[in-house]
Amino acid sequence: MTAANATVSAGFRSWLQRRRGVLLLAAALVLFPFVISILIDGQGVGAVLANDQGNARFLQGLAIEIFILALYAISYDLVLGITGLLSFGHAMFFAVGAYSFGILLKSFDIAWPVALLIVLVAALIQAVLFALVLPRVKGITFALVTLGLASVFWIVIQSSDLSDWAGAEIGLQGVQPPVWFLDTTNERFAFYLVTIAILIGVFMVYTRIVDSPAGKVLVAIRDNEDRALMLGYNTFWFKLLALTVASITAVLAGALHALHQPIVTPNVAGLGFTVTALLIILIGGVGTISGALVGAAVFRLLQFYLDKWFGGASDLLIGLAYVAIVLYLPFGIVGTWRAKAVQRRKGLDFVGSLVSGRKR
Amino acid sequence: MSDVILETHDLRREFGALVAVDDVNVKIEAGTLHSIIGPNGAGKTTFFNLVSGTLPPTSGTVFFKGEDITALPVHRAIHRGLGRSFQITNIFPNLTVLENVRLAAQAMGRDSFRLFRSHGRYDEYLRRAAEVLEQVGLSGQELMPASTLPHGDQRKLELGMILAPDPEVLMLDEPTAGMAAEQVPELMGLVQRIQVAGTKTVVLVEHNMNVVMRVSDRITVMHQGAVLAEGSAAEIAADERVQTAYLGQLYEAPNPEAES
Amino acid sequence: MSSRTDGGAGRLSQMIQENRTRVTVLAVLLFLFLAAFGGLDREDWFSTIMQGLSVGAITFLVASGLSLIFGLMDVLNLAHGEIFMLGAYFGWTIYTRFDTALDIVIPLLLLAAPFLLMPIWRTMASRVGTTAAVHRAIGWVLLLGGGLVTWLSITRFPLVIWDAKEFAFSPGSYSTQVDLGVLAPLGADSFNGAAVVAVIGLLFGGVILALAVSFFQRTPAEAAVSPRRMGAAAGLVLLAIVLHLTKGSINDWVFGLSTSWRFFLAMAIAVAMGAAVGAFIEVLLIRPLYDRPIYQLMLTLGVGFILIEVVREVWGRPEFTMARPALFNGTGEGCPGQGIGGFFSGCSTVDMFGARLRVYNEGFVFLVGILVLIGVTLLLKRTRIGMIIRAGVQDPDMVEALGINVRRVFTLVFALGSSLAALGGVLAAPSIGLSTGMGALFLLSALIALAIGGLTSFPGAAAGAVLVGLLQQLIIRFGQNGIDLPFLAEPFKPTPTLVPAASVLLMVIVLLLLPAGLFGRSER
Amino acid sequence: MTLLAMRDVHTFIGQFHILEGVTLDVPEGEIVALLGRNGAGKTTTLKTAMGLTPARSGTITFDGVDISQRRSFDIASMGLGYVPENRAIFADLSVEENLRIAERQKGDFAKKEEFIFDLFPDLKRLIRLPGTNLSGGQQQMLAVARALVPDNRLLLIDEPSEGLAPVIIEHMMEAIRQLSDRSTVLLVEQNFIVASRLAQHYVIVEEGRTVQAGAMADLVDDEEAIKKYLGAA
Repeated sequence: MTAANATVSAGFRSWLQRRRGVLLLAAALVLFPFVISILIDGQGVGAVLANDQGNARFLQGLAIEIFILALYAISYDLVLGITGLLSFGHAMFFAVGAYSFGILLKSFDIAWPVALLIVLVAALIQAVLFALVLPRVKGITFALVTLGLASVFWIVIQSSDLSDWAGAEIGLQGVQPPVWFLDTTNERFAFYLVTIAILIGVFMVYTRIVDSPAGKVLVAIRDNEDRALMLGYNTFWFKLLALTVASITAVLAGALHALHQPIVTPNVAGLGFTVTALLIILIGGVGTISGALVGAAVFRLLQFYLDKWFGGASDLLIGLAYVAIVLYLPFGIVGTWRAKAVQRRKGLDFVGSLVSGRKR
Repeated sequence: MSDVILETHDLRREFGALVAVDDVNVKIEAGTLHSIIGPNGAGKTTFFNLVSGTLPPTSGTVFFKGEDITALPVHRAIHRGLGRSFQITNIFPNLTVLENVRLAAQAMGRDSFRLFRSHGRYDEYLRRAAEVLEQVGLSGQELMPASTLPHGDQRKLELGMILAPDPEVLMLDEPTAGMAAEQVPELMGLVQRIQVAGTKTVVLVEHNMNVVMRVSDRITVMHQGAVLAEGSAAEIAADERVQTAYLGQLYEAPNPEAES
Repeated sequence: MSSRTDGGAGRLSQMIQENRTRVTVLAVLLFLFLAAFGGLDREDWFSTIMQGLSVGAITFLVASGLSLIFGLMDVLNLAHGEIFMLGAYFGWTIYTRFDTALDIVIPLLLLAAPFLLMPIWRTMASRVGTTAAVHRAIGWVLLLGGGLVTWLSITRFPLVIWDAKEFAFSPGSYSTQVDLGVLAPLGADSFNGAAVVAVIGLLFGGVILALAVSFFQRTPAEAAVSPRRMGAAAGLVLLAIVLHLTKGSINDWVFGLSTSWRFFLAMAIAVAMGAAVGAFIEVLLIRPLYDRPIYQLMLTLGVGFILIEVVREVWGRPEFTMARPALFNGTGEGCPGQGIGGFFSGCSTVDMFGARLRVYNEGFVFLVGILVLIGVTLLLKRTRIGMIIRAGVQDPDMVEALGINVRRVFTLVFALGSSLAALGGVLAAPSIGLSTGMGALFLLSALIALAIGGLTSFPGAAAGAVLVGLLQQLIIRFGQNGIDLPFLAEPFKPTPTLVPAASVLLMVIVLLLLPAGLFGRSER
Repeated sequence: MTLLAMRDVHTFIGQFHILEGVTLDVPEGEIVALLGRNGAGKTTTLKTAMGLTPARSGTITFDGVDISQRRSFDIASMGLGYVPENRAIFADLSVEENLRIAERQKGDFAKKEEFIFDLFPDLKRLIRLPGTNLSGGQQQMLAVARALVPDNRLLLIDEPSEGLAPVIIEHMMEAIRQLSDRSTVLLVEQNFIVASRLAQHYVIVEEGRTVQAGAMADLVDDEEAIKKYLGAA
C-alpha cells in the first residue's frame, strides 16, 4: 500500500466521520420502505422492488413529495435565510423548472438530458433576471418587484394562448417518464432512490457552500450589507451567485415535481407556493439549511394528516399554525434547538464542574 | 517632500441649500499621519464619505495615487488600498470577532467566490485575522459574537477590520468616539504604531484637538464646510483662527450666509 | 439661494433639474398613453377612459389604505386584498341575506362585551402569582375551555344561515332570487329556552376567553375599569338581547326596503366591519411584531390566507354574483339615458359622446372614488388626526414624544385603511362578482399602483391607481380590437389574462428607473 | 427638590449596550448640562428618559413617580418636553401645525403664543411655511418652541447649538435662559462654553456611564477634568 493511498483512505474516513449524520439519514431513508413493507403491509422485501400497492409504496410517494418540497425550501433558505434577500417570487423558480421540463418532454419530445440542460439554462436566465433588479431596489421594493415578476409568469402560464402546452388553468398533464429510473408510477422505488440521492447531494453541497468563503460573504451580506461593501466585496455578484444556485436547485425540484405529479397546476407559480417555502423554513428555522429538511417533513405530514382529519378546514389550520409560528417561534425547530443546545452545553458543563469539584 | 497619495480638487457637496463641503482642496502625503479636525458640523464626515466614495460629490474630483477615483464604486476603492472606518460602530454584530476580521482579510484575496471548500481551509486569512486581532489587542476574544463586546473593544475590532486587508491609506473617522478617556491614548498609540511600522498613510478625523496634536504630522482644520487652516501641529496650535473656531465660536463675526 | 429670489420660474426649472428622471418617465408615460388612445375611435377612447377610471377608483380604495398604513407604520399589509374581499362578502350578506348577518352579529356582540372589561380580568390574572410558564399554561387551558364553551353555545344559537353545499340554500341561489326580486326572510326563531342558554353560554365563553388573553399579558393592569367602559359592555349585551328579541320585525323592515337602500346599508355596515377587522388584526397580530418588520410582512401574508380559508368555510367555494341595486339597474322606456343627466335617469346605462357607459360602474363607483379621495385628503389636511398622521409618517417617535399615543393612531389608521378596502369590496361586488381570488387580484393591482406612485405617497396612490386602471382597460380594449403589428399577418390580440401582466411590467420598469416611484421621496 | 432622577440606567439599542450605568439628578428649576464626548451616550440618555429607547434596567423617576417602564407619550404627558438632536421638524407640516401638534389640551398654543413669538420672533413671520423650507437655525427655534407649547415642567434639549452660526447660538442661549424661568432643563451640549454659561450643574458621561457630576462653577476651574473628558478646551 502506498502512502498516497493511505492518505486518500484516511481522508475518506474523516469525510465519513464528518458526514456521519447525513449518511445515516440517507441509509435510514433507503431502508424505510422495506421496514414499512415488512412491518405494516406484511409483505416482503420483494414487494418494494416489484412496486406493489400498499403502505410502503404510498409512503414512498409522500416521502418523495417531502424531498421535493425540501429541495425547494432549501433553495429559498439560501436566498432569504443565508443571504437575507426578501424575494416573494421564489415560486417562479420552481414553476419554471416544472413547466419547462414537463413541456419539453411532453410537447417537444426531446431527450431528457438535453431537456434538463435547457431547463438549467432557463434557471440561469431567471436568476440573472432577478439579479438585474437587485442593484436598484432593496428590501420591500425588491419583494414587490420579485412578486411582480413571478405574477407575470403565473398569469402567462395560465393564459389560453399557451393552453396547448401549459394546459391553462387546469395545468400541465400527461408528462411521460423519459427513462425507467424517473418513472414514479412503475418504478417508484428507483425514483425514490433518485430523489434521495439528489436531496442528500444538494444538502451536502449547500452545507459546504454555507461554510465556504463565498458562503461566509453571503452571511455577512445578510448581517450588514453596507459593511460588506465597505470591506471591498462587490455584493451584487454574491447575491447573483446565491440566486443562481437557488434557481438551479429549485428548477431541479420543479423538474422532479413534473415527473412525480400527474398534473402540474399553475398554483406552483403563485404567491401561495412562495408562502409554502416561507412556512417550511419558518418551521425548520430560517438560515439553518437543515431546517428546510425538517420543515418540509413537518409541513407535508401536517398538511397530509390535517387534510385527512379535518378535510376542508385543513388549510385554515395550516394558516393558523403559520401565524402562530411567526408570532411565537421565530427561530423554528432547528434554530430553537441550536439556541437551546448552547444552554444545554452550559448546563452540562455546570453539572460536570459540580461533579468534578473543579472551579470554572 | 514625499509623494502625494491622496488629493482632492475643489471637492463640494450640497444637501439642498446647505453646503456641507465647500470646495475643499487637500493633499495628503504618503506615509504621514494627517488629521482633519473641526468642531461638530464642520463637514468632516461628509468630506470622508466623498473621498471614500460612499457619497457622490456635487462637483470636484478625488485622486488616489494619481488616479481619478471620484466615480469609483466603494468596493473598488478598497481594493486599490483605501480602507476606512465609520464614526458609528459598523461591524457584523451577529458574527464572531474572528469572522469579522477574517471576512475583511478574505476580501483582498481571490478566493471569495470559492464555493466548495470549507473557509477553514484557506488558513492564510485565518492567520492574518489572528495576527490583526493580536495587533489590536483582541486576542482571546475571537469566538465572542461581535455585538457582545464592550464599546471600546468594538472600536478596536473595527480598526482590525480596516487593517486586515493591509491598505495603503487608512481613513479613520473619530476612532475614539465614545471611548473612555483612559482608553484613548492606547488606541492612538495603536494608530501611531500602525503608521510608523509600515509605509502606511493614516487620515484621521477628530473633533477633539488634544487627541491629534501629539500624533499628527499634519493637520487640516475644517470649519463650516471649508478648510480653515492647514499645517503642522505647532502651526495649528498657534493659529488664531483655529482657536476662535474651536473655542470662541461665539465671538466670531456674525455670518448669516452660513445659515440659509 | 438664488432660486429663492428668482421666484416661480427659477424654482420650476430647478425642480425639473432635480427630478430629471422623474419628469422624463412621466412624459414618456403620457406620450405612450396619448399614442395608445390616438389609435382608438372616439367612442372607444371615451368609454375606455371611463372604465379605466372606474377600475382605478376601486384600485385606489385598496391602494389608499395600503399607502396610509405603510407610510405611518412601515407595515406592508399583504392581507389588505383579503380585507377588500371580506368587504365584498360582508356587503353581499347584508344586502342579500340580512337576516343571517343580523343573526351572526348578535353572538359576536355577546362575545365582545367581556373584552371591554379587560382591566378586571388582568387584575384577576395578576393575582394568580406563579411563574410565567404556569401563567401561560393556565392561559392555554382557559383558551381551549373558552373556545369549547363558545363553540357549544354558538351551535345552540338559532342561526338562520345558508348551506353552501346545498344548491337551493346556497349563496348563489339567493343571489339569483334577489335578481328576480323574490327573496324574503327565512323566518327567525322566536325567543326560546335554547336561546337563553346560548346567550348565557356566549357571555360566559367571552369572559373565559378574555381571561385567557389576560393570562398571556405579563404587565399588570394599570387602570381600573372606567364607568364608561362598564356602560359600554352592558350596552353591548343589552343591544344583543334587544336585537335578538326584535329581529323578526327588523328583518321584515329591511327586506321591505328597496334594493338601493339595502345597498347603501350594506356599504355602511361593511365599512364599519372592515374597520373592526382592521383594528382587530392590528392590535392582536401586528402590534407584537413592531420590532420584527420582516416577520410582520410574513404574518400579514398568513393572515390573508386565513381570511381566504375563513371565507371558503363560511360562504362556500363557488363564485357568485351580487345584484346591482335598483337605482342603477333601470331598463325600458327612456333608457339608456342621454348625456350627463342620463346618470340620474335611473337607467342602467347612459349614452355619452357616442359611447355606452354603465351608470353603476362608470358613474357611481367613480363618484365614490372621487369622494373618498376628497374626504381622505381633507381628513389629512384639515383635521388634527390628519396632522398627526402626516407627522407620524415622517417621525412616529417624535410624535409619541409630544405626548400622543401613536399606537392608538396606528390602530386607527389600520382600521381606516381596512374600512376603505372593505368599501372597495362592496363597490366592486356588483360589477365583478364575489370570489376568494378577488383579493389577491386587487392587492396586486394596488401594490403596483403604490409602487408606481411611491409607496408612502397618498396622492401617488391615487395617480398610480388611475394609471393602472387606464392601462388595464386600454389593453382589454386593444385585445378586442387587435393591434396591427408589423411582420404579423393577423392583428395581435392580447388575451385578458395578460392584462395584469402588463401592469406588472409597467411597475417593474418604473421601479427600475425610479426606485422610489413617481411621487415618492427617495431617501438620501 | 429633584425633578428627574436616573439610577444606574442600562439601555440597549438592538444588540448594542449603549448605556452601562447612567446616574443623574436634575434639581427642579435649574439647568443641568449633560457633557461627554461624541458617542458617549448623551443622546441615548435623553431618549431613555423620554422612553424612546426604554431602559432595560435601573430606575428613572420623574417627580417621584417611576417612569422607567412607561410609554413615551405617557411620560410626555406628565410634563416632559423633548427637543431632539436632529430637531425632527415635521417637513410636511407648516410651522403653525408643527406647533399645534404639540398641544396636549385645546388652546395650549393660544395661551403660549405670545411667549413663544417673543422668544422667537422669526417664527411668527414664517408661520405658514412648510417645515422643510426652514433654515437650520429656524428649525432649531421651532423645535424648542414646540416643546414650549404645552406646560412642560422639564425640557430635554439635545445639542441646541450644533451646526448653528454664532449669532444664532447667542440667540438660542438667550432663549434657553428665558425659558428656564418657567421650566427645568436638561441640556446636552458639545460646546463647553455654551454649556458652562447656561447651566448651574453638570453631569459627564463616558462609555455610557456617569463619571463625574457637580456644580458647573467647580468644573470650569477643573481643567484636568475638562481635558480628560471633554477634549478640546
